[in-house]
Amino acid sequence: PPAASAANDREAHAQALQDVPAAMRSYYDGFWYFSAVLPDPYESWTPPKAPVQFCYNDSYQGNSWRAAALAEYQKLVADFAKAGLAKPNLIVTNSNNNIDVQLSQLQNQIRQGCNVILSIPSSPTGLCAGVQEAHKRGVLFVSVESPVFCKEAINVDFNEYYGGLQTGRWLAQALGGKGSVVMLDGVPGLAPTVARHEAAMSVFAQHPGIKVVGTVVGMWTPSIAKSKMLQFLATHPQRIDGVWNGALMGVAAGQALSQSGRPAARINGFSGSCSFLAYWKQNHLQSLSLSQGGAPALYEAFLVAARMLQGQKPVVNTILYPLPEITDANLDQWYKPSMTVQSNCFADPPDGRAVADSYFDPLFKGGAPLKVALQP
Amino acid sequence: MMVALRQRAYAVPVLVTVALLLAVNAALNRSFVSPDNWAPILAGATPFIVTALAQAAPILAGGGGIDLSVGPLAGLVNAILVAVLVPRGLDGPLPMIGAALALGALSGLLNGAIVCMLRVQPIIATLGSFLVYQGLTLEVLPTAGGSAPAWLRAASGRVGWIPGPLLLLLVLAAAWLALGVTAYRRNLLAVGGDERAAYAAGIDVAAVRIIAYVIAGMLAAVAGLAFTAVLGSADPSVGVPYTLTSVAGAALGGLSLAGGRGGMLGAAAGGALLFLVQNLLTLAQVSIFYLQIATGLILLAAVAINAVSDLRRRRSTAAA
Amino acid sequence: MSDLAPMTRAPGMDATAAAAIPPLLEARGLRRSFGATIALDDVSLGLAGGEIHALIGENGSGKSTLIKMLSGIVRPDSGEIRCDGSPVRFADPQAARRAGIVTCFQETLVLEELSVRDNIVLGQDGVIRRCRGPAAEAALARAALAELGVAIDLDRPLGRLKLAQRQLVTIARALAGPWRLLILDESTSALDVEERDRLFDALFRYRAAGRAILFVSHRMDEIARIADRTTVLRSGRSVATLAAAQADTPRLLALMSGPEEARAALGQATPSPPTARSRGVVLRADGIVLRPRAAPIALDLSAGEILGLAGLEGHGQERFLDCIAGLAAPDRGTITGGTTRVRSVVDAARAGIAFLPRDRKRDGIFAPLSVADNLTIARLGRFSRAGLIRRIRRLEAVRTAMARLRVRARGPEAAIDTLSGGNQQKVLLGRLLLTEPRVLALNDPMRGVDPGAKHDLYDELRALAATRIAVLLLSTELPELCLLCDRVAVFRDHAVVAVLDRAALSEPRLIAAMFGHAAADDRA
Amino acid sequence: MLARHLSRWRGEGGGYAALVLLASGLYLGTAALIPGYLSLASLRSVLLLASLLGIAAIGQTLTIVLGGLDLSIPAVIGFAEVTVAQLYGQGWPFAAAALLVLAAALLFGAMNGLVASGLEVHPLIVTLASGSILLGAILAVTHGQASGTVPDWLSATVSVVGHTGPIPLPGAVVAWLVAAAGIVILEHRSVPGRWLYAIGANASAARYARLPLRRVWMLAYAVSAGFAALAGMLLAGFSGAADAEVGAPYLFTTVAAVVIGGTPLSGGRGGYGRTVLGCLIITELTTLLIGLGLDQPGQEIFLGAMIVLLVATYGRQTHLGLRV
Ligand SMILES: Nc1ncnc2c1ncn2[C@@H]1O[C@H](COP(=O)(O)OP(=O)(O)OP(=O)(O)O)[C@@H](O)[C@H]1O
Ligand SMILES: Nc1ncnc2c1ncn2[C@@H]1O[C@H](COP(=O)(O)OP(=O)(O)OP(=O)(O)O)[C@@H](O)[C@H]1O
Ligand SMILES: [Mg+2]
Ligand SMILES: [Mg+2]
Repeated sequence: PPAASAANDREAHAQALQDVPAAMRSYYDGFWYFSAVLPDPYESWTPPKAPVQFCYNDSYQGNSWRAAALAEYQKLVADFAKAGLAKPNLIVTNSNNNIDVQLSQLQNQIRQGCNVILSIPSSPTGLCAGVQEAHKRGVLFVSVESPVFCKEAINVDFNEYYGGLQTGRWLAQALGGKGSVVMLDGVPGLAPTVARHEAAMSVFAQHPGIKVVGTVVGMWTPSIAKSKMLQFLATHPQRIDGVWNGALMGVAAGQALSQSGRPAARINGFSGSCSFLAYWKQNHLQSLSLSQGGAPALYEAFLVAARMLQGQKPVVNTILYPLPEITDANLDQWYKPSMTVQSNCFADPPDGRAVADSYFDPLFKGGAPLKVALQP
Repeated sequence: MMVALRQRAYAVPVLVTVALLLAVNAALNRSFVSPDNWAPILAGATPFIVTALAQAAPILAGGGGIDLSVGPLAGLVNAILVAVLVPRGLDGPLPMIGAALALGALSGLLNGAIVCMLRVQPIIATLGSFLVYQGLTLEVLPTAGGSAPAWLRAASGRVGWIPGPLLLLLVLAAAWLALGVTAYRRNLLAVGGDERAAYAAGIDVAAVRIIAYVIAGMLAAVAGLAFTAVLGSADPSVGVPYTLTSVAGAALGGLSLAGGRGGMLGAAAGGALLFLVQNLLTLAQVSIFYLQIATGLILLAAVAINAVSDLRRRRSTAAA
Repeated sequence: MSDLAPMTRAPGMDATAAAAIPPLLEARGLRRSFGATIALDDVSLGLAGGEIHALIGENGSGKSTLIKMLSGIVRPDSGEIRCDGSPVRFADPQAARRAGIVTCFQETLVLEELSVRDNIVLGQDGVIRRCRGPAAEAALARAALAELGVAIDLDRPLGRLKLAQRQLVTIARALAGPWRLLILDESTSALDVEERDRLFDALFRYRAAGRAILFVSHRMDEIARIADRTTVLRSGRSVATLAAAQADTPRLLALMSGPEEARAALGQATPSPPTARSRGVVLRADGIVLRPRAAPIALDLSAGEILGLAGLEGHGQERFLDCIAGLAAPDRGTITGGTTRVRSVVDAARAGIAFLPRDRKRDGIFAPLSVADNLTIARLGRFSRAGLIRRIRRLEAVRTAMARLRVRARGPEAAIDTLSGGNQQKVLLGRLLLTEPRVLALNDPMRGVDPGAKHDLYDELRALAATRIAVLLLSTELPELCLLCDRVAVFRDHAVVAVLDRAALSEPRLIAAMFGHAAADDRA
Repeated sequence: MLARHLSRWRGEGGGYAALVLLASGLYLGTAALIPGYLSLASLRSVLLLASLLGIAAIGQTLTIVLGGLDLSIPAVIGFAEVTVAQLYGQGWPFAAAALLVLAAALLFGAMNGLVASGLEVHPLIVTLASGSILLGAILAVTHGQASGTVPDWLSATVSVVGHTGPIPLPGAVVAWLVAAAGIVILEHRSVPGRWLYAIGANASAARYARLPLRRVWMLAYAVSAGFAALAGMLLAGFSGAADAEVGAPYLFTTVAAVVIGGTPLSGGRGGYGRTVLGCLIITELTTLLIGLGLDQPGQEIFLGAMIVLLVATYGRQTHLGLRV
């Protein structure tokens, strides 16, 4: 079901989408399952003078994805500082997934004089009080790969729903439109889990031959995914033809199947983790993965913020882009021999970007071009 | 008067620590003390304080008393308010506060009955409700969303000239003081101190304990209301982390986890302490990689101070 | 004060009138088992207003279980309890209390964190409803304590009180509400003679006022002194109820344990043969000052000697014993065991001093563990190789110890808490002996032990002394001190005011010394 | 003789017999409900998952018998998993990495025991704090970028299809059963084992009996951390990835396994034999709920209700009246 707040804003959503160039609207497909696209809240915002204070309001720092994102941010700010555009210090907070703490940290950052806050909120709604305050005080708030429902924020993301469609379509096609599929979900209650799942389900619903035999909640954690998958297989003797993987759990699913003595099934990747690529390569699988590394995610969000600092205005509050696809054909461009099944990295796009910088041009109006050429 | 002071002696270390942290916070960031910021700061501290208060009641009641369901219950209340009541137009203060408190009381009654009537160990009984509430929350609210009514959101700011969260804390303090006039608080400490002695003296141990769980449930529900006010929406993952912080807060507040010693003042201070530590570490821009270490160390230091002062107190008792 | 009014209907009723109406409380055919243990088999008992009714029996004969039944704590499996002639079922202690039955249980059940006042008024209120304000509560508590002739600071937390004071507080708690029947389960065991006499005075007053008292004690002298009637329990059965005239001690002992063992128990009346004191000093306390301005204490203990420590509660004898055991440090002075200077528990262990704490349940036994574990826990190294216990060896040692100490238990594997108090005490003594001590420091070891078991323990102590073990025996029972000790040091105001040796030892002299009379001439 | 053995099978936390009955009943009941569950593959899956939980729960049992609790187990698991994978990935010999991890864990655990017994602070709070410090330290060292590899034989040890010599069970399961037997024997027959029970039963009496309280506390928590580290290393082989949070699911499940086994939190009673059955019961129960096709909320609701119901049927505390 659509998120409650998105439903309220459905009309506004449809209205705002009119401002998105028609050719790019497919990347916004089904996004209202997740959140609403709204007009640019920073329409009348005057960018602060350089040097700008950049801040990072993070919700967790315990994995390599987040670490890569932070490192990318630090590098970009350093580049900006060298050009005299930013203060050299990046103010960083981490709330350990406690949304109340993150909110108070956000409010603190506003008080500390941050001009641009990039944030990965642990809840799409929990920061809204702070986001409103930021907006009121002329602070630019940009969410990174976790859009918030608040009208006052700029969201930069790939479309989770669109990612679910991409992977779901591949799996349906790889199975020839028939067979039994297990859904392997991330953390329940989080919007990306729901959006990805719903999108993939909507694809499978179009294939009468595909039977979804169950959902396993793997929490985006390999050890949990493998345990749950083993328990699932222990109680489901029927043949499993495909596993739809909602990110990070593909290897766990494959190992669980083979260790339970089951024939191999088709499994998609979602995030382009090195681990999955190595597994893919070693076992000569046929698969498809998206690439969703932390560094590119932060780069795209920073790029949007940088454009806005130059006075460019986004056409809507939510900037979405498609994720690059890793396929059997281009796997070798992504895979590196150093990757192993135990690797904990993400395969970054060869040029460090999810999409070409020019992808965003149609989504912005006015303003000046960037003063420095950004390099991821 | 002296007795009243002595009864609160257990809370002195934590109160001193809180005062110290307030001073450091204020020194690091002037705006911390500006009246404009009282409401948001208090709003941030409220969930910590209220959940620690909730945890305090079953801990004081002894017999291994603990309520692991405090966090998930607060989350469930948040979900039910926003995803069930608001869409049905029941978004006035009366239905929302009433429903939250009723839910909390019901949960406490259940937990209490399982502990006292079925005689299941509290940690396992409330682990059961922990899981059940977590599941129910997802059932009610599959993903974050919704919005709280305007009056509730406004309450996290100012009510008249007084910060809403402060008003809430004052109401809770008044309620606890009122309980002190009745026999309940003494009964609670007696049951927690030695359940056999309390039972033999004719105290209805089960009733006292069940009420402690009801208090915990209702305070957890109040925390749920507070989340809703601060977040302005509902989020199924918001409550769970507060179970551990509530236990930590109560322990920091000088409550004996064996029961029978301590009180709500300490628990509130313990909760505030946890908030201030996080706030301080953020303000001080402690590298995020060291944040968790610092939190753990401060926690250890605080309990150590408590323990040492407590050992000293007990030594002097023994010598007398 | 009005709260202390009796609930009796006809105060001052005489005995013949009492016989005509149903007894205040009556138990008929009570039975109760705990798992395999039958605690009560068939117990009947009648309690009338205006009488002090004694209940005696060996350890484990079911006295406390019966009392818990009358107080609403344990439910009978069968049988019935009648109150004023009509059957009652007390759901909980509160219900018994409402019927006018108040109880001091064998264990001193107090709340250490609460004040004396709170401890005394405990249980009078509802779960939430509070009957009186703080001032009225204080008045009530003060009045209840005054009944016992004591004044304790009402704001003091109980944790700061000595065992005897705690015991008095629990009695005051029982007296504080309206009541008709007062049950005292070994409540005198922690009191000294003075406190006990004041309690007895109060009991006599209550008897005169027509209230009933059920009194449990293992001290036959107390029974003889105050009981109007005595009921004897044996193995969970009530075997007889005797009026004071018929209840001479030999007869009671015979009823308690069967004639055979009673004779043995009476045998204790022969005092220990005097020990030669020339066999070498094993423990020397020199210039010990227990608190500022108290006179220094000098005592020597010879191998094979039994030295008694006596005194009114709180006069320093207990602290002295703690100092010997290395648990406390004196203000000044030295304690030397053999050649070791004792400053800590570790020193005491090295000096071969073994200590038996007073509170068996709190500081002695390991409750669900077996007799074997309880006996050997402090010396497991003796029965183990490479950290692994050699079971056969240990079992042999346990069997030997159990036989020697005459421990009555289902076997070495029986859980210690299924044993009677006296037998638990024997196990604890056995634990100390396994450490092969040179000095035994015993804090009131016979507390709550029945006469038969006491007799066993007396024999054991004498046998130990004969093997050159020196014994320091702190006791509140004067006959025991007279019976066992070679010498008794009497404490008053944290100093030794008299050391009575065998020849000078008698109860009147002990009492005189304890109260500070005759101090001068008896000082050693 | 027989009677004595039978009487050991009863007991306060519910009889062993009830537990065995429940564990096997759950297995057969699930098999009746779900065709195919009776296969060797399914049994091995359940045993493997139970063994991971079981190894993590060894320390939880010992510390609970001692009258404490160890909430740092998840952190130690995460620490061991990340460290061993990282070091091995950097080219250390596996044995060296494992020994280092084990030594660090033992030291960490001993510190827990020392602080908790020295300050007389409830171990719940001590281990909560120390766990947070340990997890923080991993973050500080790896900057969130932990990665590494494990040797193939380690993965085989925790692979459902793994064999241990001729035994058709993965090494982790065999190791668990051996460790369980060892622990049960040591609980009853070793000197520190009996001290553990005595101190848990009555700390005050233990002090008077001059038992080495502090050493036993340190030992119990060191052993706890040691086995948590072992579980962490096995999890490194199991999941492949290095993830400091990998221990998170073992926070409450280890406590639940102990209590479902009938070991009361008050200390001095119960033992690891019960926990073994508790682990089997929990694993079977969660498998059953997955097998029934319940969604995640449904699984949580049922699991919570079942835990309470189970403990309420056989693991009830005695009536207060019988403890006065
Ligand atoms: N809660 C209980 N569980 C198991 N056995 C019990 C329980 N209470 C009492 N018993 C057993 O019942 C018997 C009677 O015990 P009780 O305490 O009534 O004896 P007693 O006459 O008061 O002994 P003492 O003189 O030592 O106080 C004993 O064997 C005792 O071990
Ligand atoms: N007040 C009491 N004093 C002593 N023992 C009690 C008391 N109340 C109950 N018990 C004992 O505790 C055990 C369980 O009692 P209780 O009736 O409360 O349990 P229950 O399982 O709820 O019973 P039921 O299933 O019949 O409702 C019984 O052995 C009973 O004798
Ligand atoms: Mg019942
Ligand atoms: Mg008794």
